[in-house]
Amino acid sequence: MDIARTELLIAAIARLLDGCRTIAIGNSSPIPGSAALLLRARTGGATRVLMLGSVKHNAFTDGARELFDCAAQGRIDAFFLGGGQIDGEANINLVGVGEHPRWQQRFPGSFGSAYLYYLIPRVILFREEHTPRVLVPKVDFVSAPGISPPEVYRRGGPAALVTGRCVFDFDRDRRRFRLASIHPGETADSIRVHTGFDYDAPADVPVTPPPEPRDLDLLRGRVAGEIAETYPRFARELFGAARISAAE
Amino acid sequence: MDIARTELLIAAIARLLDGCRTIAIGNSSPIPGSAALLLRARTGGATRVLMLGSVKHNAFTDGARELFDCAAQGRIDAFFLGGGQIDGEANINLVGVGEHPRWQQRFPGSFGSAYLYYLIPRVILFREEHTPRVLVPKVDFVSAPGISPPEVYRRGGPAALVTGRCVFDFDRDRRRFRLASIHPGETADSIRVHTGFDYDAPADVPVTPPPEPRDLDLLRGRVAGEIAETYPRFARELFGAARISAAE
Amino acid sequence: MAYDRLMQPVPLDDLAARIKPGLLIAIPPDYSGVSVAATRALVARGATGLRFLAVPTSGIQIDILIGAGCVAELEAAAVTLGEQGLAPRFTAAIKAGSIVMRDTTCPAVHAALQASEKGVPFMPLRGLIGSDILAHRPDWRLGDNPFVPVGANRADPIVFLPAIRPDIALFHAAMADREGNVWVGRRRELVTMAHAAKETIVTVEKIVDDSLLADEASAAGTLPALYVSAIAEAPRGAWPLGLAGVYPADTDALAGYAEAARTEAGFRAWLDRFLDAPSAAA
Amino acid sequence: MAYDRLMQPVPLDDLAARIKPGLLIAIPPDYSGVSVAATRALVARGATGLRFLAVPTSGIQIDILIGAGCVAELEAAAVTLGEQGLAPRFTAAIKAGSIVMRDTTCPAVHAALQASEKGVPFMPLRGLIGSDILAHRPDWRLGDNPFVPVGANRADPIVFLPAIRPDIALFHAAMADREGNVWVGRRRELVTMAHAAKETIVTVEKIVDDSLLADEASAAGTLPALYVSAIAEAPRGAWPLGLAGVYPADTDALAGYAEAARTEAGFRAWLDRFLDAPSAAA
Repeated sequence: MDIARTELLIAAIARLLDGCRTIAIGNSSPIPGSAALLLRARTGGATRVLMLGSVKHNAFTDGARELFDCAAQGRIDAFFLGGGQIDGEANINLVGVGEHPRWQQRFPGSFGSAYLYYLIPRVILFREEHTPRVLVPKVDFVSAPGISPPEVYRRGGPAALVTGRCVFDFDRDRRRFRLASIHPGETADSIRVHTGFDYDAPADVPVTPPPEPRDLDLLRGRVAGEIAETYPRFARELFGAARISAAE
Repeated sequence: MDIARTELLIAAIARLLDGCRTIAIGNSSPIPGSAALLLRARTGGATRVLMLGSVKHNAFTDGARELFDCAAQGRIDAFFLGGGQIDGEANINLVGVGEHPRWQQRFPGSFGSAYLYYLIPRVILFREEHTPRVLVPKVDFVSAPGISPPEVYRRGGPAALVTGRCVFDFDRDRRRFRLASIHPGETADSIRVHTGFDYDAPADVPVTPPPEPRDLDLLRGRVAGEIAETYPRFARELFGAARISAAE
Repeated sequence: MAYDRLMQPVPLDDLAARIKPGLLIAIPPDYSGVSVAATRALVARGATGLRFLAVPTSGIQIDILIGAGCVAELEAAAVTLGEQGLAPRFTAAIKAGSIVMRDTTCPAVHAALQASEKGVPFMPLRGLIGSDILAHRPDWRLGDNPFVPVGANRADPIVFLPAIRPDIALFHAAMADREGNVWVGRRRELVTMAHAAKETIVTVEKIVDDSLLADEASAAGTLPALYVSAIAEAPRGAWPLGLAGVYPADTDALAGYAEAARTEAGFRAWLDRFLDAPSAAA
Repeated sequence: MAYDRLMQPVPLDDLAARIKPGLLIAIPPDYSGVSVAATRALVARGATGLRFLAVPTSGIQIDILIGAGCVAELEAAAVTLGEQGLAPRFTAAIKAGSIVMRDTTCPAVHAALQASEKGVPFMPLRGLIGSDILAHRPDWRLGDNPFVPVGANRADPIVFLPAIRPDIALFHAAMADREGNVWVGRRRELVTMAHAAKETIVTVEKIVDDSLLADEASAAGTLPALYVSAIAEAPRGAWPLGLAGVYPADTDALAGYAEAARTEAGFRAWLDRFLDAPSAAA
């Protein structure tokens, strides 16, 4: 694990969550989870984090449907989705590459994306792998569309896409991504080369800023201990066992 | 309370429940409740009783909707309904006498009748008061209809009407009640006089049989103790405090 | 502390102050944790113009509120004092035409709240067709089941109930913890009410120090703080009704109410005693 | 005894014998009480032609069943071994075309089960429109919200999902009592599964003597015996998965499975060890 890079991603995502009161985190999402816990630490607990797989940070008591019902009730401000493929209109594919039903490559499946993407105001797409294989011109299967026609009930959708190379904002009116910042070591050209879809980019692309020192302290302290409850291996690799037990 | 009469009613109702595996009992129903518990005692516990208001005989753990969901799932064989008015087509009125919305006489309301009457196979109407005021030609408000046209989804409906004077069966094809038995002290004529709707009657009407001695033993023993949990006053008046504490 | 935030209990009157004219307030049945304490605070504040949804029935709570002139509208499957008979102030108000009453049936209330819980505009429900309840509900629609098999020689009519989204769910519970999680046990209609409502405000017997979410056993019967806007402590706050597993109903006090409230004057005298000191009303 | 009847536990193999070809079996996700014990018994019996509904996802359980040739059809929102990566036998079966796979999305599974729980033919659900999931589900219907206000200048399309009624709900729980009541805690998807299914069969860590319905606290997390057809005792019956509040997942054993099942031969060798003695498979 590239520690500095992972911490950069966490800080970049936390910035995108700014102002959210309630953030839900799906399964297998240690980096978004760390970002949400960082925001919570920074707001002195005012931000609520609902993290599947956690015991301490999971208030749900009505079974597996509660996350979905809760989103439909408008109680969740932000969520994360990934994608085996993601295209330039923010469509995501969690099912397979090739053709239905005998895919060339089969992914696990759509989970709740075909619902939550419509209902949670700020959905952040997160996929570390930034290659033309993942970021494609057109997904082979739309698990959930980035954009819906006006007659379709939709309160939410894509706000941004964070990869191992950069941050894109999504412009819902233009139905396109726009390069927002590139991580240290990348260039505007290197992003263009590794991205399979077309997107907007400003003339001068800022560099994704590193975590503030205060955030880094919170991350390596309180958040390290908190995320370790749900993602012990991730926390151990990123923060080291000593930090985690000190934080706990 | 007329003890012999109440025990007769309990036995008559228990007879109508014969063969039921699962019987639900609504609120404020000590006589139907006693009848269901009698059947349960008689079947050595093979009959399941779900009695609202009871702690010991109420297995529901999913809140107030579970009775209704459970009925819709087809898990309940028998239930009881009453009526401020009941007419000859087994329509029941639990809302009011006179005209909506400022009734001459307002009853509590329809409860779940507009649902359960359609879904539970064997619904037994029970109303002790047997007068032309209650048993009317046509109810002023249909809380729930006795009969539905064929296009309406309906798995259940009225099986019988038990009053303080007699037992009627209900013939769903003929859409009419038929006098099944009269309680001791009544005659075919006295029933006709006190009934506001028309009904069929055989030439010779049997008398409602008294409880079997074995049933009376169960009723005054085990059932007395069981019903006292939910209806202490009823049980005390009917069975006496000594019997109840002996049974408990 | 693993929890997101602490929730400071508020005084009962502050809690009642959140219940404003025109709001739709969902209240539970008599056996499920009725906040008589908040009812008293509402009456003491002189609340008026409130709209209530009984989930799915109500008793002494709505009768007091109606008698005290707090209620403009009511939707309920039934209003009754149970073993104590008819609800006298409700009955009087119907005759006087002083409240708007919408009759419904228990499962329709549950289903309409579940629609809001799931964020869908409606729920289909069996039964209902041919009932005069439906005839008096222009807000309900008779629809068709779209899943009738091809070739079936008739339609399958079914009622579509619009979602009900209460502004406030109001109830009384045995306990809350310091984060605002509320123990409801198996009274899960309270959970549905809270999920469906915009806000949930609760009175509790007591605040406990240990988190109700800390172990699987207590978590199973807990409404998470996520849904809860305000909590007030109100020991014996369901009295004269009971609270499951905590105290039984005070049947003498309920009988006393039923007797007193048979007349307007009797009700007023009862109410004065009730406002003066709740237990004196017995 | 206040309870209706005692429920005698059955041997695990008798329980598995109830699961017959063609039946639709609902199974929970990896975190919610998976009966790996019953899975093993099914494989040992050589079960074939089974249809599964994952509620709403599945992992090692369905991967074993697919690898062992027990599965004809599967409906799931996802199949994954989580941190251990893709489910290898599932992935291989998709490529081989040896199972019928119906992709869905989590809330659609919950809603379709709730439809059966409520005895309605369908449930409306938001989202879904524009997803290729919908495009591949001829059993789902695009309908219209009948409650669009008069004068609104467009329709409000919404998906209608047909009710799913499993023949059997199958899961593993921490305990049952002697009447057949089963403790599920806050894993309420198990309650919905049981309500929706015709029959529920359960393996449990242990049978306890005290009734789970005897007090409010334990009753809150209990599925009543009313819904339960058969129970078998199977200590550590979720292993190598975990059971909330009882034991954690055995990540080494799960990693061992993920590694072994990457090839058909590796899976067969793992399966032989698993059938021989479950813990030897680790």
